[in-house]
Amino acid sequence: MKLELTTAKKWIALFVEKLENNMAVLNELDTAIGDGDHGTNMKRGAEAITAAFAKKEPETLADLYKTTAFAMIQKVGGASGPLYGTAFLDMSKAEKSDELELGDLLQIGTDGLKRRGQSDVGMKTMIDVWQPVSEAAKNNQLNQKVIDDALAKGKDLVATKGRASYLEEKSKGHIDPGSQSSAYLFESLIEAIGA
Amino acid sequence: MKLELTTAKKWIALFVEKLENNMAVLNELDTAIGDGDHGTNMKRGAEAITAAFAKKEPETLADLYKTTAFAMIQKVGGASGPLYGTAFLDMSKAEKSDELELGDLLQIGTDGLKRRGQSDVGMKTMIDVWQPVSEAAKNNQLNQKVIDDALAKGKDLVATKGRASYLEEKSKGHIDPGSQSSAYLFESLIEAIGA
Amino acid sequence: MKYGIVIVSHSYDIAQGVKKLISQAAPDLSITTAGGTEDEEIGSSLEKIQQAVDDNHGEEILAFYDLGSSKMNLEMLMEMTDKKIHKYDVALVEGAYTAATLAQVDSPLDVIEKNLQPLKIK
Amino acid sequence: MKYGIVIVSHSYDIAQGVKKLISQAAPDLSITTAGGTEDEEIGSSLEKIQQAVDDNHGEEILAFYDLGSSKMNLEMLMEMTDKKIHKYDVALVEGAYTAATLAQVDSPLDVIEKNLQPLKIK
Ligand SMILES: Nc1ncnc2c1ncn2[C@@H]1O[C@H](COP(=O)(O)OP(=O)(O)O)[C@@H](O)[C@H]1O
Ligand SMILES: Nc1ncnc2c1ncn2[C@@H]1O[C@H](COP(=O)(O)OP(=O)(O)O)[C@@H](O)[C@H]1O
Ligand SMILES: [Mg+2]
Ligand SMILES: [Mg+2]
Ligand SMILES: [Mg+2]
Ligand SMILES: [Mg+2]
Repeated sequence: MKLELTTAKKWIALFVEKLENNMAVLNELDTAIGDGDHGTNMKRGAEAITAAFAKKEPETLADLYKTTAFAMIQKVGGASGPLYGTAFLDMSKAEKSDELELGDLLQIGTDGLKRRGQSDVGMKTMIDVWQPVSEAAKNNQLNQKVIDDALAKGKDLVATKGRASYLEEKSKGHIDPGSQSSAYLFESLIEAIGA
Repeated sequence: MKLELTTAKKWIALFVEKLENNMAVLNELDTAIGDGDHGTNMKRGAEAITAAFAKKEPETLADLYKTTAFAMIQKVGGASGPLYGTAFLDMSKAEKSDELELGDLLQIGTDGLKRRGQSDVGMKTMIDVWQPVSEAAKNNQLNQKVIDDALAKGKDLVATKGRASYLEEKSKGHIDPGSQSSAYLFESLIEAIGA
Repeated sequence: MKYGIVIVSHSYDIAQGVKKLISQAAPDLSITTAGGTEDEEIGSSLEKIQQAVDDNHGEEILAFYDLGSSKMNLEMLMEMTDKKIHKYDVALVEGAYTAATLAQVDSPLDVIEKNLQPLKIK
Repeated sequence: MKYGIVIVSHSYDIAQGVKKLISQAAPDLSITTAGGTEDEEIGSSLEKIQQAVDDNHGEEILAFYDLGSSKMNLEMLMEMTDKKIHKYDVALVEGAYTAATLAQVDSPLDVIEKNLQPLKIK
């Protein structure tokens, strides 16, 4: 399947809403294995997205992703800024050239994360959500269970990238904050598609 | 020979005078191969010595060296603070137990520098002045030429300790600022003994 | 001068402090900083890095950073700018001091890099 | 808590910045600083180090420094105090961050030191 502009707009709007409602949850997760700011960072990003859309309503998918990317890059202030920013920027560039299948689009975003973070699956980062979600989407099987499973699997990992990696073994048993915000992103996507 | 208290007081007083008159020279030497503050640091130390003596005139050699040490430690602010401070503190401690021969006294100071700086001769530091001066004094042959030779020899060394060591080969051909201030110290000693 | 130095830190204070510290040993060098977020909180800002690079007078930039997002934002900028930036995965304070001291006396890049090598920790 | 952290830097700003940075990741840790000379110039002060050690609530101190005289003054203090101080010859910012993160979750000293080992550069 391919995303329509209206569906994609709904996607991002729902993501923004979830970020604004769950700032405390994300901060708490980040307090356990990081510096406690992921919720605050993402909320700042969410507000910047809203502000950017209010200034100029995106007219194409490429526009939508690019505006989202720039808001994150400019306002987040933590690692999640350049990470989400690169994912959405790469998705925007790819949408420029051709209409992408959803699974391919998300894989491009995932590859952007890997490049920016110099990281891969299994390191207890948001990539552990993005990668299985991209694969499920490629097989037209993206659903809530895919996300829940990814979060559960990531919880048991030992972090080897990002701030949680300083904790080594002690990072085990905690949900990675960036994985949780990514879960919100893809839950929003499922809701937008289903609506 | 052994130093009398009056001679030793004259020694330190002359050293203070030279430091106050040569701040710019020492800063310039430190600008070439360091951070440019050795003159300012030593002048601050010199003023602190004067202030400490004004507050309480030292009554023994141990007192004199200890007061000098503390003034340097508290006020210099650069590496030369703990270095001169340790040298004089060790000399003070040694004077407490017995009346030392000048050469042995200076060797104790030199050993203090080595301990504090984790350094030795040949690293282009003040030790390259203190060590030959201590040896000459042990042989009752301390004179201006010993100091001049030490400075000249140190000039051609490549620094391996202190800030000048960052410059590697480029530290060659410059006089080490701490060696120059140590030259003032021992010129003052020769003058005090001769007077 | 040939090389300028850019300091990227999560903290405004660290960036300022490193600049002051290394300026003493390298008074003629162009040293610019990107410390903290837009509002001087702990974090990093691509815009500040961009500004620090733009404001730097060095023909080429030697760049130093502290943690995670400082690095990612710096790399992001490197993909966006035409200026030649050398990024070093070394101890921030100690690496910047070493590079500044050597750049101040016009040491060539290979000498600077040889001296940074033992400070590589990232 | 068992361990407290002391930051010794030539710069008041660096010391403050490192404290702020690592406090975020280790909010329950006692972190005290000795930055710059008595009058906040670039340099170091034995008195400030003494104060930072006295003010620290850790049973034992993990100490980090930047350059030359910070190290010498710290060692001088270690000869004078009864408090148990562990001094690490590691990258200042990165080392302090690593130690703070681990001390915050009550990691034992051998784990902290194992993680500091790769950051040894002095
Ligand atoms: N190198 C990396 N690769 C992939 N993801 C990363 C990397 N570093 C951090 N992350 C993600 O970023 C999240 C942290 O974001 P945030 O708290 O906003 O940034 P910071 O760690 O700078 O405070 C982590 O939970 C993790 O998912
Ligand atoms: N490790 C060391 N061992 C012996 N002497 C040293 C050492 N480090 C520095 N010095 C001496 O200290 C002098 C520099 O003093 P100063 O400029 O006051 O301190 P700083 O280098 O902290 O600015 C050098 O010229 C050198 O003689
Ligand atoms: Mg965080
Ligand atoms: Mg953060
Ligand atoms: Mg100096
Ligand atoms: Mg100095």
